[in-house]
Amino acid sequence: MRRAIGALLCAALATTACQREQRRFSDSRPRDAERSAWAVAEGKRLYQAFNCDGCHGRGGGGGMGPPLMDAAWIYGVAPDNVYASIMRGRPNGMPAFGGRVTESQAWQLVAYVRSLSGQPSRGARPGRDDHMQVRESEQARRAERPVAAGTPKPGR
Amino acid sequence: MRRATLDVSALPSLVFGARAPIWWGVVGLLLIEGTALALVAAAYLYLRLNFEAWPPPGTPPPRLGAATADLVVLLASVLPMALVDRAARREARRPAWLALLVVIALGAVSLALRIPEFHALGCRWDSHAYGSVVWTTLGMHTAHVLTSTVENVLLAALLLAGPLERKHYVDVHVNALYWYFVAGTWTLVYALVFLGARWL
Amino acid sequence: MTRVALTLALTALGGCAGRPAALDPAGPQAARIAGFWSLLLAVSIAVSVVVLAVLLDALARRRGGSLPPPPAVDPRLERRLTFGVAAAVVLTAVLLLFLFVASLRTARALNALGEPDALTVEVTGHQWWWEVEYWDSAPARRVRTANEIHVPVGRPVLVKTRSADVIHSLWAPRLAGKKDLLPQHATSLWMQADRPGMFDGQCAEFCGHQHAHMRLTVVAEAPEAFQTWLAHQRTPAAEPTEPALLHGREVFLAGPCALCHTIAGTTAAARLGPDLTHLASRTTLAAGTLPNDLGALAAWLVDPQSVKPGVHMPPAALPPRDFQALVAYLGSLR
Amino acid sequence: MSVVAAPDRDGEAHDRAALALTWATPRGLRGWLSTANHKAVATRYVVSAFVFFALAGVLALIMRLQLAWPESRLIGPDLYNQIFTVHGSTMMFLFAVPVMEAMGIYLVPLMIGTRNVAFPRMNAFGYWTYLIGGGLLWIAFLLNVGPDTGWFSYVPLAGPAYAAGKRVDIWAQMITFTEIAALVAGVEIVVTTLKFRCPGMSLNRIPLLVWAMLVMALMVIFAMPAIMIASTMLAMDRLVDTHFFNPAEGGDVLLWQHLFWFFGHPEVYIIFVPATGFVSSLITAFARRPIFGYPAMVLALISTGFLGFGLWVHHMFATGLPQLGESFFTAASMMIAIPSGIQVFCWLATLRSGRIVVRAPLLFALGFIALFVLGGLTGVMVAAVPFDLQAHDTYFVVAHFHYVLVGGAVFPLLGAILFWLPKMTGRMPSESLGRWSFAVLFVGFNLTFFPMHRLGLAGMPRRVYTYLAQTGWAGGNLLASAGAGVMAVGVLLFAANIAWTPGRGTPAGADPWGADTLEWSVPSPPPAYNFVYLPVVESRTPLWTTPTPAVVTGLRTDVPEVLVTDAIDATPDHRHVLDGPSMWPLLTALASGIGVIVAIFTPWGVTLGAVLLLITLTGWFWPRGVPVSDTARERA
Repeated sequence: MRRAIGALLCAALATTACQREQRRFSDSRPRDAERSAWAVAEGKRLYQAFNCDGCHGRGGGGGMGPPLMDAAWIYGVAPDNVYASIMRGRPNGMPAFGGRVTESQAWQLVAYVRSLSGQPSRGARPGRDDHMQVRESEQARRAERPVAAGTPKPGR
Repeated sequence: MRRATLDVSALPSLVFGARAPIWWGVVGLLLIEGTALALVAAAYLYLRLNFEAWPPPGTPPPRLGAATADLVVLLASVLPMALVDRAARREARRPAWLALLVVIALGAVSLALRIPEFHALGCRWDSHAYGSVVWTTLGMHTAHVLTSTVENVLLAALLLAGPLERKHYVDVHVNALYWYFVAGTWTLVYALVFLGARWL
Repeated sequence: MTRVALTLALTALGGCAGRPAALDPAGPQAARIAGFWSLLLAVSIAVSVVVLAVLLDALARRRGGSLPPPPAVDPRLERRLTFGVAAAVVLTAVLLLFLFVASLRTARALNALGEPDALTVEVTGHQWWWEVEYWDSAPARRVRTANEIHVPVGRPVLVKTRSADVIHSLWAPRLAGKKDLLPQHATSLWMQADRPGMFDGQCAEFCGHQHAHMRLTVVAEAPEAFQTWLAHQRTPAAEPTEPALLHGREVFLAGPCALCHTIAGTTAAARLGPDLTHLASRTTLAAGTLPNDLGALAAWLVDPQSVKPGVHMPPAALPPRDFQALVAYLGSLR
Repeated sequence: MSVVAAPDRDGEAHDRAALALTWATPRGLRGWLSTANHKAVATRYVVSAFVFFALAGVLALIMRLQLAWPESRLIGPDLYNQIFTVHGSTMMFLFAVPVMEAMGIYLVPLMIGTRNVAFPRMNAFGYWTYLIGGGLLWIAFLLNVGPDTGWFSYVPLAGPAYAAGKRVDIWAQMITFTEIAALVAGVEIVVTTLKFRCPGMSLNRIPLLVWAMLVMALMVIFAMPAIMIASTMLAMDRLVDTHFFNPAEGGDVLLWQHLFWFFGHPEVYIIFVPATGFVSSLITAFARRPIFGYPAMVLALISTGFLGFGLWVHHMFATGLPQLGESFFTAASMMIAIPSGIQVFCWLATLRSGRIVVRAPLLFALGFIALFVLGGLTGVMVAAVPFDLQAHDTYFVVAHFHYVLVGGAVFPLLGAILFWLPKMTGRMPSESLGRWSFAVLFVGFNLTFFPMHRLGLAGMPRRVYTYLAQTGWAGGNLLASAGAGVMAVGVLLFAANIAWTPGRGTPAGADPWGADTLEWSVPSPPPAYNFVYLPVVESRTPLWTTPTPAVVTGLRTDVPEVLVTDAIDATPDHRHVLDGPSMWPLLTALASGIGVIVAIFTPWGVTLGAVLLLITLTGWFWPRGVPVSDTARERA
């Protein structure tokens, strides 16, 4: 019965609020990771755990790999494009994580990578983490307007 | 049925100082704000224990220029506020708002000086724990100066043109108390934020 | 009235099934605290009995039914009561002082356990499992295991505790008090087992979704058995011989497992999850949540979220043949 | 004291009518929203607090249902974490402190012989702010955005790295609201008690309940800023990347625990001290004699107030603090048992030398003594470091603090509600229903929480959403869950008694219990102005020693005027006109509410709140209408 009241109020007030707080542990709709702050935070944990920051830099600042926090997108900003980049890899050094990263983890990573440049709603973007602070946290940054960048310069 | 009675109709209805309930109300506020400021200072000192160098490397100790000027301004402002206080006790309307305008001006100067003071800190609130606690301490005191100055403006407007009643002189009198607190705590915040970075 | 009878029956049923862990010590630390507890209990029972007796006595003397006007206070009784209350307060102060001294002595005894030949174990708390490391000057001889602390009987153990994320608290009630694991300050805990056995413990500081299933076991064994266990843990994983196990290892290395886990002797060396080199030698799975058998292992691998909702381990979406081979391989890691 | 002919009958009737007119609250919704009458605001506070108590009680039942048997799948960890956090936060911040302060705001003006609290409009502002805070927490909880890191929200779990989303921000902002409301009520009670006592009520004639409320209010003033600083720091860490609690950037996770418990422990004494005031009033009334050892009781209250600030580190014994520090705080934690002991011994002496009349309210006080002694003793146990290392964060501590909070504060509160219900509603509660509710509550309480001592020693930690079968905790948990059911029945019985009373209770008259303090000298329910003529007090038990006291005349009846007296020996000092009803307190509370809630989503919420506050506070302060105090009489 309490769930009914919750659902009713949820509809009445900002519905994005409860969407943001959804903790779907066994993820039936992994693509919705972007709207859940918990899933984006999991994506941030995996970004550091799987050493994505080794190439793309702490907080997406760039390094061997291209920066992820700026407006330039080489292979497109849409979730499916980012998902493809992760799972099938890209030329010039982006490995394919297809078999190694599971689907729900991948969608959490996609959600976090897009939040690096402020794509999903501000409420779902994570705050600072408990490490050395390299740059502003994802929620404090200005959202970038994505721009399709040209083909990558080889060997960058 | 004859009962003994205590006739109080002859008692005054306008009193100043610790006799007035509003005085105790403001003292209550000062105790609360004082405790909050003391706890932020305690947090400042507690966080100091986590650092070898204070301020941490890469952050210069804050420049003293603006803050010292601010100290002079605020301590100086205590004088005109004392005049406001005495005028209020005498229920002298003109001298009260004249002196209050001086206090407001000094308050405005102090607020203006806050901008260079925040720059003088040499770091952002999210640079490190030093930056966080220093910005919070300075921010809290700035909020006090702002609210007190706004209150002064309100009282001055009331003294100048408002439907003034005799009881409002008590408000002007106790407002002086709050200003003394704001000016007084600046010495603590100044010592902590601007000198603390050198001596601690 | 039946409900009262039912609950009373439950009291007998649920009540004293053996002594509670903290009062059934298996080590000097817990024994000292249990001794101190019995002193506290005795004092508390005495005080509460006296207070309730005085209360009931006062009630027994009650006289008025209606609300009579207040009587004049009898000065003689008042003086006697003043003396009584003063005596009670002094007695309270003395009792508290006595308990304080006893507490100091027990605390000092607890911290005096350290000796030169103490075994050092480093425990790092993670969100929802314990990383246990036996330090050694030579990196090759360092042993890393999870959720189980093997200790030799009779030898003091210094457990150096640290956290990799949030605050946890290491507590094995039958051996010693608890100590928080902080992400920043290194804390430590002295512990010693006087007799062999398996002593369960649990994380005592709320640490998130699976705080309830963050259990650990302290396995106390004879010093020789401990040394053989330690030596065995130092060896890399046994080379699989049967084709099924070989296939299982390939599935492990190619799939998501190698991204988080380590198996010494293979290319998998990630330290996000527990070290699985000797997984099968452990008594439990998933931080004390499941018994360590193939069925439980399969259930855990196919959907960890059903066992521990919120855990950071993803489900193994593998075709059945690969899955069976993986389970067989992991089961072979003695 | 001039002996002037007392106003005759129709003079008094005239004054009564004039006062009724002056102190009346405008009718209709606008009147209801703008009232500044301390009894109206306090009644709302008490009713709202008990609504939150019932809601949090339902959550407790759900938790007990989930823990009734091992590995239950009734509730998942995410929802369970929200439930125990909202249960704890609601009980501590939305029920316990507010209801004790509300009883103070209702009773203190009546007991010290005045007509309203010192700052009536600020009192209304405090209530509205509290209500917004409670609404924020519960609407968020029903929206699955309830906080889930415990009522104490330890960092780094509650920090930005491990608590995603807005859940902990909701908690931090709820703290801001409830603490503003608590501070407002604290200042109200301090100033009212010090400056508004009727003539003759010197410091040694203040009723013990008023002393308890004064000590509580002073503790509130010094304790609440700590939690406001801490929750603001946490909110800033989570929203604007400050590093107060970030270990990697010089912050410190223990800073949060120090700041929180520096508030946390005084908070539990803030809840307990007023309860001792209730017990003193109940025992005085039903033992038919003044309290034994009044000076000792007052000193005990004051020392409890001071000592309460000196022992917060006993919540942190397991964090590995230096040995010397732990021993100091063990000593301080044990020492505070002495003032509590003094109070219990004095109550027992009062009962022993009185002619006890057993009524339902007294049963709750007697139940309190039994439960509080047990709770106090387990408190002394966990005060000692060695045992605390075993008991900390286990169900032993859950049992301890429920014995001292439910046994030590809720039982006296329920007794006080039954005792003063005739005064508040004018009708007597049912005696048999009162006794039955006490009996069921007492049995249910012990059945629920006594087994938890054993569960804690058996190794069951706090805040676990389930446990394994082989842990052996199943029996104790099933018993506790059954006990919770019995307790729920007890609460329902009590609620039935409260609901039944206003309608069909027998009319109570001014003094149904023949008690000794001033509130029993005014009709029930008391008129808006409380006293037609303020009484003059000559002893500690005015109604018993001087049933028809001398009265104060000369206060104006055409303006809401009260007598302000000296703080020490209450000699009349001056006449003071209080503010009347106004909508501004509600509007100011809404303004600060909007600002604080918007601040969860964007830091600009603070500026929005500041601007709105500027407008509403100016509206509140700016005088309007006929200058009240400068009437013709004054100028003449």
